[in-house]
Amino acid sequence: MKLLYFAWLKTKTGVAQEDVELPSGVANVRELLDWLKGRGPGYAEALADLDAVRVAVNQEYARPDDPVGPGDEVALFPPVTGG
Amino acid sequence: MKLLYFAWLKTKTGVAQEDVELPSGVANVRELLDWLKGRGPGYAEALADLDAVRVAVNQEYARPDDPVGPGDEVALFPPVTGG
Amino acid sequence: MIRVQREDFDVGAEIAGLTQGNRKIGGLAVFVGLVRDMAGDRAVGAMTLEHYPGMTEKMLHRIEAEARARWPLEASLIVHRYGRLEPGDQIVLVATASSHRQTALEACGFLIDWLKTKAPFWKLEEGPAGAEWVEARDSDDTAAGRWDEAAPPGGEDPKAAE
Amino acid sequence: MIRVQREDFDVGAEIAGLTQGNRKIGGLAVFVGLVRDMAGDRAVGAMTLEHYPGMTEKMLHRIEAEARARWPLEASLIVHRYGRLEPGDQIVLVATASSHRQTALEACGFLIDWLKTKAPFWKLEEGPAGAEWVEARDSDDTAAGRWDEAAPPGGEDPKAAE
Repeated sequence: MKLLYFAWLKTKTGVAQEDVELPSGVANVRELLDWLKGRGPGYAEALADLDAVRVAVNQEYARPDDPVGPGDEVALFPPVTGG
Repeated sequence: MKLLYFAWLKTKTGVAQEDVELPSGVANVRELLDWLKGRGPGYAEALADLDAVRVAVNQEYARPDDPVGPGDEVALFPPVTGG
Repeated sequence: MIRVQREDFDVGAEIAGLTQGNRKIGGLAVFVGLVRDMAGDRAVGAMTLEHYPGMTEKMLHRIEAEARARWPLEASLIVHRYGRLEPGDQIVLVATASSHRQTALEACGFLIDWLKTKAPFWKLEEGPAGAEWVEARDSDDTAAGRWDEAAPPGGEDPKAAE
Repeated sequence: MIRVQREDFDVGAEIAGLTQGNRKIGGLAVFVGLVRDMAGDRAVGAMTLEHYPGMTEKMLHRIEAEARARWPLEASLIVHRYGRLEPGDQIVLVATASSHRQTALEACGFLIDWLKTKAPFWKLEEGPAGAEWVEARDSDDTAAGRWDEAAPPGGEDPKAAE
Protein backbone atom coordinates (compact mmCIF):
# COMPACT_ATOMS: atom_id res chain seq x y z
CA MET A 1 0.00 0.00 0.00
CA LYS A 2 1.15 3.50 -0.84
CA LEU A 3 0.73 5.99 1.99
CA LEU A 4 0.86 9.77 1.54
CA TYR A 5 1.00 12.42 4.28
CA PHE A 6 0.27 16.11 3.83
CA ALA A 7 0.68 19.33 5.81
CA TRP A 8 1.29 18.78 9.56
CA LEU A 9 0.70 15.03 9.22
CA LYS A 10 3.81 14.96 7.08
CA THR A 11 5.71 17.11 9.60
CA LYS A 12 4.73 14.93 12.55
CA THR A 13 5.29 11.54 10.93
CA GLY A 14 8.41 12.86 9.22
CA VAL A 15 7.32 11.05 6.07
CA ALA A 16 5.80 12.40 2.83
CA GLN A 17 5.28 9.05 1.20
CA GLU A 18 5.98 5.41 1.99
CA ASP A 19 5.15 1.92 0.80
CA VAL A 20 3.93 -0.40 3.53
CA GLU A 21 2.93 -4.02 3.73
CA LEU A 22 -0.39 -4.36 5.51
CA PRO A 23 -0.50 -6.84 8.38
CA SER A 24 -3.44 -9.21 8.41
CA GLY A 25 -6.39 -7.74 10.28
CA VAL A 26 -6.11 -4.34 8.57
CA ALA A 27 -8.99 -4.23 6.13
CA ASN A 28 -10.56 -0.81 6.56
CA VAL A 29 -9.62 2.82 7.26
CA ARG A 30 -10.17 2.57 11.03
CA GLU A 31 -7.96 -0.49 11.32
CA LEU A 32 -5.30 1.14 9.17
CA LEU A 33 -5.19 4.23 11.41
CA ASP A 34 -5.02 2.05 14.56
CA TRP A 35 -2.13 0.12 13.12
CA LEU A 36 -0.30 3.26 11.96
CA LYS A 37 -0.52 4.79 15.45
CA GLY A 38 1.63 1.95 16.77
CA ARG A 39 4.42 2.49 14.29
CA GLY A 40 6.27 5.09 16.38
CA PRO A 41 5.93 8.27 18.44
CA GLY A 42 5.66 10.50 15.34
CA TYR A 43 2.74 8.46 14.04
CA ALA A 44 1.13 8.35 17.46
CA GLU A 45 1.33 12.12 17.74
CA ALA A 46 0.09 12.72 14.21
CA LEU A 47 -2.90 10.47 14.77
CA ALA A 48 -3.66 11.39 18.38
CA ASP A 49 -6.76 13.39 17.42
CA LEU A 50 -8.54 11.59 14.61
CA ASP A 51 -11.16 14.35 14.42
CA ALA A 52 -8.42 16.42 12.83
CA VAL A 53 -7.45 13.78 10.27
CA ARG A 54 -8.98 13.25 6.85
CA VAL A 55 -8.37 10.10 4.84
CA ALA A 56 -8.56 9.59 1.09
CA VAL A 57 -8.44 6.14 -0.49
CA ASN A 58 -7.44 6.24 -4.13
CA GLN A 59 -8.02 10.00 -4.11
CA GLU A 60 -11.57 9.75 -2.77
CA TYR A 61 -12.58 10.89 0.71
CA ALA A 62 -13.09 7.80 2.84
CA ARG A 63 -14.94 6.92 6.05
CA PRO A 64 -13.71 4.73 8.92
CA ASP A 65 -15.53 1.66 7.63
CA ASP A 66 -14.40 1.99 4.03
CA PRO A 67 -12.20 -0.94 2.93
CA VAL A 68 -8.48 -0.64 2.19
CA GLY A 69 -6.26 -3.15 0.42
CA PRO A 70 -2.64 -3.72 -0.62
CA GLY A 71 -2.97 -1.98 -4.01
CA ASP A 72 -4.52 1.21 -2.64
CA GLU A 73 -3.12 4.71 -2.42
CA VAL A 74 -4.14 6.10 0.96
CA ALA A 75 -3.56 9.73 1.90
CA LEU A 76 -3.75 11.26 5.40
CA PHE A 77 -4.15 14.97 5.82
CA PRO A 78 -5.74 17.69 7.97
CA PRO A 79 -8.98 19.46 6.99
CA VAL A 80 -8.27 21.38 3.80
CA THR A 81 -7.55 25.13 3.80
CA GLY A 82 -7.32 26.14 0.15
CA GLY A 83 -9.22 28.77 -1.79
CA MET B 1 -40.24 73.91 -14.36
CA LYS B 2 -37.98 71.73 -16.45
CA LEU B 3 -39.57 68.46 -17.55
CA LEU B 4 -37.60 65.45 -18.86
CA TYR B 5 -39.01 62.33 -20.51
CA PHE B 6 -37.13 59.07 -21.01
CA ALA B 7 -37.60 55.81 -22.94
CA TRP B 8 -41.18 55.24 -24.16
CA LEU B 9 -42.44 58.27 -22.25
CA LYS B 10 -40.30 60.34 -24.58
CA THR B 11 -41.59 58.42 -27.62
CA LYS B 12 -45.24 58.85 -26.63
CA THR B 13 -45.10 62.50 -25.62
CA GLY B 14 -42.79 63.24 -28.54
CA VAL B 15 -40.73 65.41 -26.21
CA ALA B 16 -37.35 64.78 -24.56
CA GLN B 17 -37.28 67.97 -22.54
CA GLU B 18 -39.44 71.06 -22.13
CA ASP B 19 -39.84 74.08 -19.90
CA VAL B 20 -43.36 74.61 -18.62
CA GLU B 21 -45.07 77.19 -16.50
CA LEU B 22 -47.07 75.53 -13.76
CA PRO B 23 -50.70 76.58 -13.44
CA SER B 24 -51.91 77.39 -9.97
CA GLY B 25 -53.25 74.31 -8.20
CA VAL B 26 -50.26 72.15 -9.24
CA ALA B 27 -48.19 71.76 -6.11
CA ASN B 28 -47.31 68.06 -5.93
CA VAL B 29 -46.39 65.13 -8.20
CA ARG B 30 -49.96 63.81 -8.45
CA GLU B 31 -51.31 67.20 -9.49
CA LEU B 32 -48.50 67.62 -11.99
CA LEU B 33 -49.30 64.29 -13.66
CA ASP B 34 -53.01 65.08 -13.78
CA TRP B 35 -52.30 68.40 -15.42
CA LEU B 36 -49.83 66.89 -17.92
CA LYS B 37 -52.41 64.29 -19.03
CA GLY B 38 -54.61 67.10 -20.30
CA ARG B 39 -51.92 68.65 -22.48
CA GLY B 40 -52.64 66.46 -25.53
CA PRO B 41 -53.24 62.92 -26.76
CA GLY B 42 -49.53 61.99 -26.59
CA TYR B 43 -49.39 63.00 -22.93
CA ALA B 44 -52.67 61.26 -22.20
CA GLU B 45 -51.36 58.05 -23.74
CA ALA B 46 -47.98 58.27 -22.03
CA LEU B 47 -49.63 58.78 -18.65
CA ALA B 48 -52.60 56.43 -19.09
CA ASP B 49 -51.10 53.82 -16.72
CA LEU B 50 -49.42 55.60 -13.85
CA ASP B 51 -48.32 52.27 -12.38
CA ALA B 52 -45.80 52.18 -15.23
CA VAL B 53 -44.50 55.69 -14.63
CA ARG B 54 -41.73 56.71 -12.28
CA VAL B 55 -41.11 60.31 -11.31
CA ALA B 56 -37.93 61.96 -10.11
CA VAL B 57 -37.88 65.48 -8.68
CA ASN B 58 -34.44 67.07 -8.81
CA GLN B 59 -32.98 63.64 -9.57
CA GLU B 60 -34.57 61.96 -6.55
CA TYR B 61 -37.34 59.37 -6.81
CA ALA B 62 -40.57 61.06 -5.76
CA ARG B 63 -43.98 59.94 -4.50
CA PRO B 64 -47.40 61.29 -5.50
CA ASP B 65 -47.60 63.60 -2.50
CA ASP B 66 -44.12 65.04 -2.83
CA PRO B 67 -44.17 68.78 -3.60
CA VAL B 68 -43.08 70.28 -6.92
CA GLY B 69 -42.35 73.94 -7.68
CA PRO B 70 -41.37 76.20 -10.54
CA GLY B 71 -37.61 75.79 -10.09
CA ASP B 72 -37.66 72.00 -10.08
CA GLU B 73 -36.32 69.51 -12.61
CA VAL B 74 -38.92 66.75 -12.92
CA ALA B 75 -38.26 63.58 -14.89
CA LEU B 76 -40.83 61.01 -16.03
CA PHE B 77 -39.72 57.54 -17.06
CA PRO B 78 -40.69 53.86 -17.00
CA PRO B 79 -39.29 51.40 -14.44
CA VAL B 80 -35.56 51.16 -15.03
CA THR B 81 -33.98 48.28 -16.97
CA GLY B 82 -30.23 48.78 -16.71
CA GLY B 83 -27.57 46.44 -15.45
CA MET C 1 -15.84 54.55 -7.35
CA ILE C 2 -18.43 54.80 -10.08
CA ARG C 3 -18.25 55.65 -13.78
CA VAL C 4 -20.86 56.08 -16.50
CA GLN C 5 -19.37 55.94 -19.96
CA ARG C 6 -19.98 55.15 -23.60
CA GLU C 7 -16.62 53.33 -24.04
CA ASP C 8 -15.94 49.69 -23.28
CA PHE C 9 -13.99 48.74 -20.15
CA ASP C 10 -11.11 46.33 -19.54
CA VAL C 11 -12.09 44.05 -16.65
CA GLY C 12 -8.52 42.94 -15.95
CA ALA C 13 -7.22 46.51 -15.81
CA GLU C 14 -10.17 47.71 -13.71
CA ILE C 15 -9.74 45.08 -11.02
CA ALA C 16 -5.96 45.39 -11.04
CA GLY C 17 -6.41 49.09 -10.32
CA LEU C 18 -8.93 48.31 -7.61
CA THR C 19 -6.77 45.90 -5.62
CA GLN C 20 -3.37 47.45 -6.35
CA GLY C 21 -1.27 47.81 -3.24
CA ASN C 22 -4.01 46.85 -0.78
CA ARG C 23 -2.74 43.81 1.11
CA LYS C 24 -5.82 43.60 3.27
CA ILE C 25 -7.88 42.25 0.40
CA GLY C 26 -8.53 38.52 0.68
CA GLY C 27 -11.40 38.26 -1.75
CA LEU C 28 -12.50 40.09 -4.87
CA ALA C 29 -15.95 39.53 -6.36
CA VAL C 30 -16.78 40.73 -9.84
CA PHE C 31 -19.94 40.75 -11.91
CA VAL C 32 -19.98 41.62 -15.59
CA GLY C 33 -23.26 42.03 -17.49
CA LEU C 34 -23.15 41.31 -21.22
CA VAL C 35 -25.54 41.79 -24.14
CA ARG C 36 -27.17 38.49 -25.16
CA ASP C 37 -28.34 37.72 -28.66
CA MET C 38 -31.69 36.53 -27.32
CA ALA C 39 -34.22 38.14 -24.98
CA GLY C 40 -36.57 35.36 -23.97
CA ASP C 41 -37.37 33.81 -27.37
CA ARG C 42 -36.74 36.99 -29.36
CA ALA C 43 -33.53 37.52 -31.33
CA VAL C 44 -31.71 40.73 -30.44
CA GLY C 45 -29.51 42.39 -33.05
CA ALA C 46 -28.37 45.24 -30.84
CA MET C 47 -29.58 47.46 -28.05
CA THR C 48 -29.31 51.07 -27.06
CA LEU C 49 -28.96 52.03 -23.44
CA GLU C 50 -30.50 55.37 -22.58
CA HIS C 51 -29.84 56.98 -19.23
CA TYR C 52 -30.56 60.10 -17.21
CA PRO C 53 -27.24 61.95 -16.98
CA GLY C 54 -26.75 63.39 -13.53
CA MET C 55 -29.31 61.26 -11.77
CA THR C 56 -27.52 58.10 -12.93
CA GLU C 57 -24.27 59.13 -11.28
CA LYS C 58 -26.13 60.28 -8.18
CA MET C 59 -27.93 56.96 -7.80
CA LEU C 60 -24.82 54.87 -8.47
CA HIS C 61 -22.89 56.86 -5.85
CA ARG C 62 -25.72 56.27 -3.39
CA ILE C 63 -25.94 52.55 -4.13
CA GLU C 64 -22.20 52.20 -3.66
CA ALA C 65 -22.35 54.18 -0.40
CA GLU C 66 -25.14 51.92 0.83
CA ALA C 67 -23.03 48.81 0.11
CA ARG C 68 -20.09 50.31 1.97
CA ALA C 69 -22.31 51.16 4.93
CA ARG C 70 -23.57 47.57 5.06
CA TRP C 71 -20.33 45.67 4.44
CA PRO C 72 -16.70 46.37 5.40
CA LEU C 73 -15.28 46.75 1.90
CA GLU C 74 -11.70 47.59 1.04
CA ALA C 75 -12.65 48.74 -2.46
CA SER C 76 -15.64 48.91 -4.77
CA LEU C 77 -16.32 49.89 -8.35
CA ILE C 78 -19.33 50.29 -10.61
CA VAL C 79 -18.84 51.01 -14.32
CA HIS C 80 -21.97 51.23 -16.47
CA ARG C 81 -22.07 51.90 -20.20
CA TYR C 82 -24.69 53.69 -22.27
CA GLY C 83 -25.24 54.01 -26.02
CA ARG C 84 -25.52 51.35 -28.69
CA LEU C 85 -24.25 47.87 -27.80
CA GLU C 86 -24.18 44.60 -29.69
CA PRO C 87 -24.46 40.99 -28.51
CA GLY C 88 -21.30 40.00 -26.66
CA ASP C 89 -20.59 43.60 -25.60
CA GLN C 90 -20.04 44.39 -21.96
CA ILE C 91 -22.73 46.53 -20.28
CA VAL C 92 -21.83 46.81 -16.63
CA LEU C 93 -19.03 45.94 -14.23
CA VAL C 94 -19.47 45.64 -10.49
CA ALA C 95 -16.48 44.75 -8.31
CA THR C 96 -16.09 44.55 -4.56
CA ALA C 97 -13.04 43.69 -2.48
CA SER C 98 -12.90 42.75 1.18
CA SER C 99 -10.74 40.88 3.64
CA HIS C 100 -13.29 38.04 3.53
CA ARG C 101 -14.87 36.33 0.57
CA GLN C 102 -18.48 36.23 1.76
CA THR C 103 -18.41 39.97 2.34
CA ALA C 104 -17.16 40.61 -1.18
CA LEU C 105 -19.64 38.16 -2.77
CA GLU C 106 -22.64 39.47 -0.87
CA ALA C 107 -21.84 43.12 -1.54
CA CYS C 108 -21.33 42.36 -5.23
CA GLY C 109 -24.74 40.68 -5.46
CA PHE C 110 -26.32 43.56 -3.60
CA LEU C 111 -24.82 46.17 -5.91
CA ILE C 112 -26.01 44.55 -9.12
CA ASP C 113 -29.49 43.84 -7.68
CA TRP C 114 -29.99 47.40 -6.49
CA LEU C 115 -28.46 48.91 -9.60
CA LYS C 116 -30.95 46.97 -11.75
CA THR C 117 -33.96 48.48 -10.00
CA LYS C 118 -32.70 51.93 -9.01
CA ALA C 119 -30.24 53.31 -11.56
CA PRO C 120 -32.03 55.23 -14.36
CA PHE C 121 -31.08 53.24 -17.44
CA TRP C 122 -33.47 51.92 -20.11
CA LYS C 123 -32.78 49.33 -22.76
CA LEU C 124 -34.15 49.64 -26.27
CA GLU C 125 -33.73 46.29 -28.01
CA GLU C 126 -33.58 45.97 -31.78
CA GLY C 127 -35.32 42.75 -32.78
CA PRO C 128 -36.70 41.33 -36.03
CA ALA C 129 -39.99 43.19 -35.43
CA GLY C 130 -38.29 46.52 -34.78
CA ALA C 131 -37.11 48.28 -31.66
CA GLU C 132 -38.81 47.64 -28.33
CA TRP C 133 -38.25 49.13 -24.91
CA VAL C 134 -37.39 46.34 -22.48
CA GLU C 135 -39.95 45.91 -19.72
CA ALA C 136 -38.83 45.80 -16.12
CA ARG C 137 -39.08 42.34 -14.61
CA ASP C 138 -40.76 41.49 -11.34
CA SER C 139 -37.90 39.09 -10.63
CA ASP C 140 -35.54 42.07 -10.48
CA ASP C 141 -37.73 43.75 -7.88
CA THR C 142 -37.79 40.50 -5.94
CA ALA C 143 -34.02 40.22 -6.12
CA ALA C 144 -33.56 43.81 -4.97
CA GLY C 145 -36.17 43.30 -2.23
CA ARG C 146 -34.06 40.52 -0.66
CA TRP C 147 -31.76 43.24 0.62
CA ASP C 148 -34.49 45.39 2.18
CA GLU C 149 -34.82 43.44 5.42
CA ALA C 150 -31.45 44.43 6.83
CA ALA C 151 -31.70 48.20 6.57
CA PRO C 152 -34.42 49.61 4.34
CA PRO C 153 -33.04 52.64 2.53
CA GLY C 154 -36.44 54.34 2.50
CA GLY C 155 -38.01 56.56 -0.07
CA GLU C 156 -36.52 54.97 -3.15
CA ASP C 157 -38.24 53.53 -6.19
CA PRO C 158 -41.82 54.10 -5.04
CA LYS C 159 -44.62 54.16 -7.56
CA ALA C 160 -45.42 57.62 -8.81
CA ALA C 161 -49.11 57.09 -8.23
CA GLU C 162 -51.42 54.34 -7.06
CA MET D 1 -12.50 23.86 -17.05
CA ILE D 2 -10.08 23.53 -14.16
CA ARG D 3 -6.36 24.16 -13.79
CA VAL D 4 -3.90 23.68 -10.96
CA GLN D 5 -0.69 25.60 -11.48
CA ARG D 6 2.26 27.27 -9.84
CA GLU D 7 2.19 30.30 -12.17
CA ASP D 8 0.07 33.40 -11.70
CA PHE D 9 -3.03 33.91 -13.87
CA ASP D 10 -4.36 36.92 -15.79
CA VAL D 11 -7.98 37.46 -14.75
CA GLY D 12 -8.81 39.60 -17.79
CA ALA D 13 -7.40 37.05 -20.24
CA GLU D 14 -9.04 34.13 -18.43
CA ILE D 15 -12.53 35.60 -18.52
CA ALA D 16 -12.12 36.87 -22.07
CA GLY D 17 -11.31 33.32 -23.11
CA LEU D 18 -14.26 32.01 -21.15
CA THR D 19 -16.92 34.25 -22.72
CA GLN D 20 -15.36 34.57 -26.19
CA GLY D 21 -17.92 34.04 -28.94
CA ASN D 22 -20.74 32.91 -26.65
CA ARG D 23 -23.61 35.34 -27.18
CA LYS D 24 -25.89 33.51 -24.80
CA ILE D 25 -23.95 34.82 -21.81
CA GLY D 26 -25.78 37.63 -20.01
CA GLY D 27 -23.88 37.51 -16.74
CA LEU D 28 -20.37 36.59 -15.67
CA ALA D 29 -19.48 36.19 -12.00
CA VAL D 30 -15.89 36.04 -10.86
CA PHE D 31 -14.22 35.47 -7.54
CA VAL D 32 -10.50 35.97 -6.97
CA GLY D 33 -8.85 34.95 -3.69
CA LEU D 34 -5.74 36.87 -2.70
CA VAL D 35 -3.05 36.51 -0.04
CA ARG D 36 -3.58 38.98 2.81
CA ASP D 37 -0.77 40.38 4.94
CA MET D 38 -2.73 39.57 8.10
CA ALA D 39 -4.37 36.38 9.32
CA GLY D 40 -6.60 37.47 12.20
CA ASP D 41 -4.17 39.61 14.21
CA ARG D 42 -1.03 37.83 13.02
CA ALA D 43 1.20 39.36 10.33
CA VAL D 44 1.83 37.06 7.37
CA GLY D 45 5.03 37.46 5.38
CA ALA D 46 4.26 34.75 2.86
CA MET D 47 2.51 31.41 2.56
CA THR D 48 3.10 28.12 0.85
CA LEU D 49 0.21 26.21 -0.63
CA GLU D 50 0.67 22.47 -0.57
CA HIS D 51 -1.69 20.23 -2.49
CA TYR D 52 -2.31 16.60 -3.36
CA PRO D 53 -1.54 16.28 -7.08
CA GLY D 54 -4.06 14.08 -8.79
CA MET D 55 -6.72 14.25 -6.13
CA THR D 56 -6.80 18.04 -6.40
CA GLU D 57 -7.67 17.92 -10.09
CA LYS D 58 -10.17 15.13 -9.49
CA MET D 59 -12.00 17.09 -6.78
CA LEU D 60 -11.98 20.34 -8.74
CA HIS D 61 -13.43 18.54 -11.77
CA ARG D 62 -16.11 17.05 -9.56
CA ILE D 63 -16.97 20.36 -7.88
CA GLU D 64 -17.26 22.01 -11.28
CA ALA D 65 -19.44 19.16 -12.57
CA GLU D 66 -21.69 19.51 -9.52
CA ALA D 67 -22.13 23.23 -10.20
CA ARG D 68 -23.01 22.53 -13.82
CA ALA D 69 -25.52 19.89 -12.75
CA ARG D 70 -27.19 22.36 -10.39
CA TRP D 71 -27.15 25.51 -12.55
CA PRO D 72 -27.48 26.06 -16.31
CA LEU D 73 -24.03 27.51 -16.95
CA GLU D 74 -22.66 28.53 -20.32
CA ALA D 75 -19.08 28.38 -19.06
CA SER D 76 -17.11 27.83 -15.87
CA LEU D 77 -13.50 27.96 -14.79
CA ILE D 78 -11.50 27.18 -11.68
CA VAL D 79 -7.79 28.05 -11.53
CA HIS D 80 -5.96 27.32 -8.28
CA ARG D 81 -2.30 27.99 -7.59
CA TYR D 82 0.12 26.14 -5.34
CA GLY D 83 3.64 26.91 -4.10
CA ARG D 84 4.97 29.99 -2.35
CA LEU D 85 2.85 33.14 -2.49
CA GLU D 86 3.25 36.60 -1.00
CA PRO D 87 0.69 39.13 0.24
CA GLY D 88 -1.16 40.61 -2.71
CA ASP D 89 -0.62 37.49 -4.85
CA GLN D 90 -3.60 35.79 -6.45
CA ILE D 91 -4.44 32.31 -5.11
CA VAL D 92 -7.59 31.17 -6.84
CA LEU D 93 -9.92 32.21 -9.64
CA VAL D 94 -13.49 31.02 -9.97
CA ALA D 95 -15.62 32.22 -12.88
CA THR D 96 -19.11 31.26 -14.01
CA ALA D 97 -21.12 32.51 -16.96
CA SER D 98 -24.83 32.10 -17.59
CA SER D 99 -27.67 33.72 -19.46
CA HIS D 100 -28.90 35.12 -16.14
CA ARG D 101 -27.01 36.96 -13.45
CA GLN D 102 -28.42 35.18 -10.39
CA THR D 103 -27.42 31.83 -11.86
CA ALA D 104 -23.86 33.00 -12.43
CA LEU D 105 -23.58 34.63 -8.99
CA GLU D 106 -25.00 31.64 -7.13
CA ALA D 107 -22.85 29.10 -8.97
CA CYS D 108 -19.75 31.23 -8.33
CA GLY D 109 -20.48 31.35 -4.59
CA PHE D 110 -21.12 27.62 -4.56
CA LEU D 111 -17.83 26.82 -6.30
CA ILE D 112 -15.66 28.81 -3.93
CA ASP D 113 -17.51 27.52 -0.85
CA TRP D 114 -17.18 23.88 -1.90
CA LEU D 115 -13.63 24.31 -3.10
CA LYS D 116 -12.64 25.68 0.31
CA THR D 117 -13.84 22.58 2.15
CA LYS D 118 -13.24 19.82 -0.42
CA ALA D 119 -10.18 20.53 -2.58
CA PRO D 120 -6.99 19.14 -0.98
CA PHE D 121 -4.92 22.27 -0.45
CA TRP D 122 -3.20 23.32 2.76
CA LYS D 123 -1.78 26.72 3.64
CA LEU D 124 1.46 27.12 5.57
CA GLU D 125 1.73 30.72 6.73
CA GLU D 126 5.05 32.35 7.57
CA GLY D 127 4.52 34.72 10.48
CA PRO D 128 6.81 36.46 12.97
CA ALA D 129 6.77 33.34 15.19
CA GLY D 130 7.65 31.00 12.34
CA ALA D 131 5.62 28.90 9.94
CA GLU D 132 2.19 27.62 10.96
CA TRP D 133 -0.29 25.41 9.17
CA VAL D 134 -3.56 27.27 8.82
CA GLU D 135 -6.44 25.66 10.66
CA ALA D 136 -9.68 24.96 8.86
CA ARG D 137 -12.48 27.27 9.94
CA ASP D 138 -15.92 26.20 11.04
CA SER D 139 -17.34 29.15 9.11
CA ASP D 140 -16.11 27.53 5.90
CA ASP D 141 -17.97 24.33 6.73
CA THR D 142 -21.05 26.39 7.47
CA ALA D 143 -20.72 28.23 4.17
CA ALA D 144 -20.30 24.97 2.25
CA GLY D 145 -23.17 23.43 4.19
CA ARG D 146 -25.58 26.08 2.88
CA TRP D 147 -25.50 24.26 -0.44
CA ASP D 148 -26.24 20.82 0.98
CA GLU D 149 -30.00 21.24 1.21
CA ALA D 150 -30.63 21.27 -2.52
CA ALA D 151 -28.90 18.03 -3.50
CA PRO D 152 -26.46 16.54 -1.01
CA PRO D 153 -23.50 15.14 -2.91
CA GLY D 154 -23.04 12.35 -0.37
CA GLY D 155 -19.94 10.72 0.90
CA GLU D 156 -17.67 13.72 0.77
CA ASP D 157 -15.62 15.29 3.52
CA PRO D 158 -16.70 12.99 6.33
CA LYS D 159 -14.58 12.65 9.40
CA ALA D 160 -12.10 9.84 9.18
CA ALA D 161 -13.07 8.54 12.57
CA GLU D 162 -15.37 9.52 15.41
